[in-house]
Amino acid sequence: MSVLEGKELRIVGFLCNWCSYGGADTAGVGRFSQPTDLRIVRVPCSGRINPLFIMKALLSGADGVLVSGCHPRDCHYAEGNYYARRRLEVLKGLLPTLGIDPRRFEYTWVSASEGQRWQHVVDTFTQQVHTLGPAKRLPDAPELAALAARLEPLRN
Amino acid sequence: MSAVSLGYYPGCSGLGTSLEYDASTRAVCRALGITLQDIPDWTCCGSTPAHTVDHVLSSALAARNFAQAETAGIDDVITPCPSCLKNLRNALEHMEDDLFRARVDALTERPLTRPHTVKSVLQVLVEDIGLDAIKEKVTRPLTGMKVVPYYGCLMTRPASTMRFDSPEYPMSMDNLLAALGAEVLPFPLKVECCGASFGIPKKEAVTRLSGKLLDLAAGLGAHAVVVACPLCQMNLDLRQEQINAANNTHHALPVPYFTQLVGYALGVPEKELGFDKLIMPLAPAFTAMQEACAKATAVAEKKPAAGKTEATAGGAA
Amino acid sequence: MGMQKELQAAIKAILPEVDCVIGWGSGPDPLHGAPLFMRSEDDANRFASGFFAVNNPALFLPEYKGKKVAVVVKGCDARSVGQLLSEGLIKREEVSLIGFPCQGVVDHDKVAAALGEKGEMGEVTAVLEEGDALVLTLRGETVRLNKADVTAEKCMRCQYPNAHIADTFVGEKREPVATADDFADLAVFEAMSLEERQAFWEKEMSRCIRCYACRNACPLCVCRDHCVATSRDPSWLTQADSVKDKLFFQVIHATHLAGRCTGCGECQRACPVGIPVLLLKRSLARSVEKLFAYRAGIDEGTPPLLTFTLEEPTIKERSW
Amino acid sequence: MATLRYLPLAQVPQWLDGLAKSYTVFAPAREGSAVVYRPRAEGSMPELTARPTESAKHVVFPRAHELFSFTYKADPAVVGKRDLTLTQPQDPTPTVVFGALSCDARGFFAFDPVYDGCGTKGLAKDVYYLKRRQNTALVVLACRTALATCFCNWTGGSPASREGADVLATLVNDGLVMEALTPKGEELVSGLAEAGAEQGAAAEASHTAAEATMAPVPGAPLDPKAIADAVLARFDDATFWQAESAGCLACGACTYLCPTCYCFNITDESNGISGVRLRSWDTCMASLFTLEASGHNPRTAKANRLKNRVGHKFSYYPSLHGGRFSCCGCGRCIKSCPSSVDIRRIVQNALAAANVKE
Amino acid sequence: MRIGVFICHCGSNIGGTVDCKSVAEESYAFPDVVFSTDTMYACSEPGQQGIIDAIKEHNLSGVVVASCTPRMHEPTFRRAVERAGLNRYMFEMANIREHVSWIGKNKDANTNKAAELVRMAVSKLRLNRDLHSKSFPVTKRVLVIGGGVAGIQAALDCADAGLDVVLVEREPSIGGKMSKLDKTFPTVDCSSCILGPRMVDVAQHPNITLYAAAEVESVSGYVGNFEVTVRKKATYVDWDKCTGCGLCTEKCPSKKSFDRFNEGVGPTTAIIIPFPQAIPKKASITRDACRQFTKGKCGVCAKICPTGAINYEQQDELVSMKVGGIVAATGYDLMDWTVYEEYGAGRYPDVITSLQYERLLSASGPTGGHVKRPSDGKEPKNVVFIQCVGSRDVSIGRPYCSGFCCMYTAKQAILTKDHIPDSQSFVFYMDIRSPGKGYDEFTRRVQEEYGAQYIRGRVSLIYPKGDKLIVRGVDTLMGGQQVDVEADLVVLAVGGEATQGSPQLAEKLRISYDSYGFFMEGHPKLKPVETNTAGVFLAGSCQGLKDIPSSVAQGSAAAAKAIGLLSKDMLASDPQIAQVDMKRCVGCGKCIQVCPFKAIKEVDVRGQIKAEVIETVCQGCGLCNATCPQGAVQLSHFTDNQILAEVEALCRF
Repeated sequence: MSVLEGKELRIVGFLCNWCSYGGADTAGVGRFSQPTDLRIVRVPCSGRINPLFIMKALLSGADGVLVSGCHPRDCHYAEGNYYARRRLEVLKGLLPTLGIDPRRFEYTWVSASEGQRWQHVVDTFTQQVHTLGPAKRLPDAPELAALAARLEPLRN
Repeated sequence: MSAVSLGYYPGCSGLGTSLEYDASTRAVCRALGITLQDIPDWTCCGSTPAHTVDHVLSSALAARNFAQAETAGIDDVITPCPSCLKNLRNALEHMEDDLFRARVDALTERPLTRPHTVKSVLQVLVEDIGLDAIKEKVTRPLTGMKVVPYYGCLMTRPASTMRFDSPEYPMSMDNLLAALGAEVLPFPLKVECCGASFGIPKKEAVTRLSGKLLDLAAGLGAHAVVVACPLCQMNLDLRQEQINAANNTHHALPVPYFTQLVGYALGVPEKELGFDKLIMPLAPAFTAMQEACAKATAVAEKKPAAGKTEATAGGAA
Repeated sequence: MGMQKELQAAIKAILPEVDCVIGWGSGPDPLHGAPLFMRSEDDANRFASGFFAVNNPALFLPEYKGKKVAVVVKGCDARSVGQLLSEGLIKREEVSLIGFPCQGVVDHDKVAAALGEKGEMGEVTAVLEEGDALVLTLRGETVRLNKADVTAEKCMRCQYPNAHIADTFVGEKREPVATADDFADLAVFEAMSLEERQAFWEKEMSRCIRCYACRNACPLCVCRDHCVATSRDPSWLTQADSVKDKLFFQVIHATHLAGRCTGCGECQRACPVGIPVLLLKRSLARSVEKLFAYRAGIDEGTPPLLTFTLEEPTIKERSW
Repeated sequence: MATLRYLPLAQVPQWLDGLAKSYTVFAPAREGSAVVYRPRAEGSMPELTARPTESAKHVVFPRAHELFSFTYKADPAVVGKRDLTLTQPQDPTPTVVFGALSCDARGFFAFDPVYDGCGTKGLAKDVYYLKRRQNTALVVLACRTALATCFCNWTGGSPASREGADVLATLVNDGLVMEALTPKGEELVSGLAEAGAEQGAAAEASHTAAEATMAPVPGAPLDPKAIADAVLARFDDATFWQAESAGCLACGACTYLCPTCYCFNITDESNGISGVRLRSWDTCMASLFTLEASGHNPRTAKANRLKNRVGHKFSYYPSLHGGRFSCCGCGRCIKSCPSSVDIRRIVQNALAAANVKE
Repeated sequence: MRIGVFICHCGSNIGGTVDCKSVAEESYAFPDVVFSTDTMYACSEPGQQGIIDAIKEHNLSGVVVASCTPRMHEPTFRRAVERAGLNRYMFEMANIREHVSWIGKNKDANTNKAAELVRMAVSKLRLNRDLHSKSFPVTKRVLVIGGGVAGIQAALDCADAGLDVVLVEREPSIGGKMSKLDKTFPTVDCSSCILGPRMVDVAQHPNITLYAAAEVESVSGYVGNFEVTVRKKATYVDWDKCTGCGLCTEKCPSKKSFDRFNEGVGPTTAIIIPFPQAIPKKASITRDACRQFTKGKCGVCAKICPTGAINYEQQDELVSMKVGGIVAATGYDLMDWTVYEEYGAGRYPDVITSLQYERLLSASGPTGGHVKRPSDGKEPKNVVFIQCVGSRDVSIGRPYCSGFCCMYTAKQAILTKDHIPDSQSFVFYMDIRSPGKGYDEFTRRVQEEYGAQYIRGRVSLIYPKGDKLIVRGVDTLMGGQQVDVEADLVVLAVGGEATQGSPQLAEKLRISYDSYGFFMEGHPKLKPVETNTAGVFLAGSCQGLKDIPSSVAQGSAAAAKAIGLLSKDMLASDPQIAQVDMKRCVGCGKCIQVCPFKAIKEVDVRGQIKAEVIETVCQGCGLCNATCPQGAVQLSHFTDNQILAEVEALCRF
């Protein structure tokens, strides 16, 4: 029930506090309407984003993951986004080997003033993920899968 | 630049009011080693009358011409007329949107299968052939002829579509004419409106707007107003008498196409350039040019130290 | 064999200077070698190089930090040593390397497959190397195998058979088998669709027993006892017997090795249930080579993911 | 001796399909380069030539065993009140392992005393284990040869040992001679045709031939007490264990493939309001195995951990459980060790050291 | 843990498109939540009291508020939970306004999303721990970058408050744009009369160290203790010896140097004192124009200087210092208006900028205050002003209003009439924007009393006709009629842009800037002079174009912030920093390698190498955390487990 069945897909965003989270706020202040699929996890810096967070999300059932940080040269911590750029690019290259469509993961740079750009990014990425449809999920352990089934009625 | 082969779209005026533009374009291209291949069974570009009514329909007309070009194996097209150019480009731009393209495709028999480009003759001469290459081939320089280049409103605008030269103060035709040897006068109104669209419904707009152009050109002492657009040419040339009458002026400024002057300078015989189609005769311009030349030569001869001045002006029409 | 004697001589020569010399000895059956830690001439006499000297002795070096040790290295082992050095995980002055021209090592899975119905590897009682052939005795019969058919994949694409860093090099350097890595193995894998690849991992990982031999056999896994695989803080994995957790561990291992893995293949060899875990690291190595022109263990400098440049000409950032 | 029955090889899949109607059937399957016990796919022929890489213990003692699941549900009536619901997992279904090895069957003897109240009255019994143990029948496939890593004879076993098996199956020519050893076993094979006398003889001959391929026990006759003492005698000999563990990677392959290793960890895996309590395999070769809540760890070095593994199997366990080793000599720990650590050699070196010093 | 959840309606801001009540109900089922409610304005006094009361009544140990962005009210609510006795870090926010109610149209989807964001926040909060700040000493010195009117104000205010001030100015003199102005609106008083004394105050203040002809080379460190290096550019004049007598400028034979101070209206000498009131009043040599440098021989100034101050060998000099706070007041430049081809793109000498016109009007300018047009030195009669040149023009990427042009154009029209009584001014404008004390009255006066003719419309073309310029525009109030005005002089009210080098300085200061190069304030309303980098403040037009009163006000505001910051002897560090689990650290050194702040060092713990975080240096970026393979370094408040909990709260359902 969490995901609006058939309408929303599960998209997780990791945003740096200083630029992109601010950009998403700016988009909100500007009332730039966006699809509702995205859920944002706030982190201090894109350099904080361990690529494994993205893998964790993708392997745990996310249909898409979006990372956004400060533009190169603008990092609040001077260098975090440079490391992020390398690590995320390498991660993107690994996804096809795991059988995951690399279009399910994107990273980009949005500054705190770029509300409109943030809207565009969210629009574009959400559309991209919807084009791909729901991701195939890896099976949980049988006991966890059974648990999930048993708990289903409790959630409503 | 070696031999170039391009698709050619003459546009409707090329068959009627601007026969001389079409003829001189073909002649110039021939002289410069550009092979023009006419788009087979070309039709209206979808310009003014169509695009004010329906963008899809207008683009479909343009798209049909590209589809026709494909049948002849043509991808890259040139056209002399800036209005045609604008609409052909517009159509290609619009069709980058899949939805729009689908609506166009629904109207045409043959959807486009390949990417296309379209350029103006002016752009090809200036950018692809190059001024140096043209200069090298000049056999009859226009030394002494004072000209003002008049680009018209469309040649460089809208800037995002035409992507050619400065939208407000272009210099490409200035430079081209200078390369032919002419004395190019700075013409601040080079992209001002001539009133073309009002030619039928509001003639007084034409006489006012075009009149201002002619006044300034004459005021600058130009021998000719050189144009690149069939509509401009028609207003300034065909209607010059009407303008004179309305404004109480007495202009007799020839309004040749730039291709005609390029052709002349390259040594193309006048009859291939359609000089006779111009209402305001070009001959006085050549006369003025020769007089200026003669004067210059005389001055030069009086000053032996100045060395030899080249004066190889040819005959006038 | 000449090489064996020469190496033994080199080992004996260095023994007095070091705490021990790490190399190879014989294993529980004729097809298996085992790591050997030599402290005496007697130990050195048990040294056995050659086709069955598969283990990567670089694995043990960090354990000996603070002591001086010598290590006999194949070309691939030397790459691991090179990477450990460039990351400062071992000290150059504490390690002495004895290199030799490696002729390739065995792949036991290939031997097992080649034997097929003829018997199991554990039934082999004797092995003789005759030129390009291996002559095995089992169930009282002899079986000839073509060495090339049972050589490890990494050797088939080996660019560095001669230890590129060696304090002592025994024998003549040999020509490498390949001049560049064409990642042909990945091409084979990538012939599968994305869905098939996902199904592939699902199937392969389902038999993982989470013994972490892959991790512990990796010379560059530095976390050792503190791996996130089993820690609860941070808690990246559950203890559930799920493909998701098992595959995720492989992703963790691979990403931790991105730009560091030298492709020695020990992870895959160590896997008791034969899961092709090297593939993920190969994929990353290809990306790293393409993006940063970096080959771990060979190229000098900081591993690419621990540094950056202001402009990244090879990274085409997406134009949104 | 019970009636011998005969099952032509060609009919094995069909017979197993029949069993699958009343049992969950596990059988060896080849996957990649490994042979593992899998819930059998209908109609498939089990792998009968190569011996399984892993033991069959996970059938009775799953790698991660759900003990129960739990849910906290908010009570809307009382602020802050949570109702905890515990749910027991379903009882295990009757299960058959077809193609277990005799060492696998004997391996459970190391489990039984531990999970059955340590054989001592009044100590808790582990119902999770016992239910599965009782519900599982083992069809043992007699080994026809010994491998270089086999040493079941050290622990009182043999390639065709009947100990712990419910049925002993012996491959002869193109069929299996089946010998039911327990009522559970009898139930499985009762429908099969009786074996002929020559088939019985062939089975017997196979057993003898297999026995002949076993390497003899070193310093025969076997003296478990001497081994236990020799291993214990090395308890304080750090140098000994450092040398023995030098090549060890400290991974868990040996313990997880071992039919007798029974150690576990318990974790709650929860997400939000609900979760499961899991009992999962643990390995004494891992550092975390002995990490205490205080942060202290008595076994940080792999030498200590290897000492525990060998000591436990050959000394400490026997001292608690009637002298029996917690090792069945299957040799999987040697065969699959990435570093070829050989537990036999460690024991022998301990014996040798004992002889030298005494 | 006992968690309380508060769902804020924010009036109808959230409540309008999110069913807050049902989000609160759903939240009650989340783990460890023992209390949940919806509230109209969580940030209001009763809203905060409600949270405090609930903490006490239900013995809550953690609080989640779902409302606006944490960038807005996180500090507010942290203080509230602190007042109730909780540690301020036992608090999480779910942003259901900017990220939900304001951007999503579907109420069901919004409500669902809001509940999920609350679940994420609850999941993270369950792993939050009490965090405590450490304190560290501060350096009581302020760096002010830029010596325009805003920087001067900030420097003087800080210095008067007793702080040491270092003022760095790029040009050879302070004064900025204001020093170039003839008069100021709306009082039409003399610019240099009001600015001059302030400049002198700067020079004479014992607490101010002035570096003119200098730029900030690098900045490192952190709030309270920045390390700054300033590059003093070579002026080829030893300023310790120069007395500012001006003899050199009189004798300099190179007289065709571009006059920066006078905006290129007339040339100047190669060695200059920019203007008579310059502070410091010292000469400097323009290298490119100086014959000694271009031709290798001259040396007139060296010969003539009475104090021997000329030094052709002088090199740039780097000066390092420690400061506690930084005020950026770098101002603006006029945009390059020559992109406007229709205005001649610089081809017509009598089309000039407003700042050039100021110099023509100024009594201390090159024409001595006589308005003479550049082409022929004639006094213009018809002066046309064109507003919004480079402002409010999307077509050249300048959509913003420069804010001050309407006013200075009006002022210039008045001054034109004052200087040339028989002149006529025409002003082409888009809108007259004159909000400010006495501003609108001023723009009326110029029309009503001074007869300036205001034409509402844009100019499409300027072209020369004889010695006149024809300005063609449209009069939109006359039915869109085309108007041609014959002008003798055209003055373009050129808009401003962030001064050259702004992005580079922002990068050094680690502050953000917008796409036009203006520095980003911490919050558009509530933190107008603060930045997101603690200890760095903004004053004047570098933050966005503004007029003199606003610049001065901001200078004082920034100074107040800096004074407030440095009024304490010790600062509290942010406890959201990295921490090393010594037991799990294997000493591989990867964290040390990547730390941008050198905040991690190697330590020897009983013979083993371990990493240790220097608490006051760590800025909490978490790069080390993402780098450490075994996760032995964890960023407090953003630990792996906390982020994983958020991910799992989203994905495992």
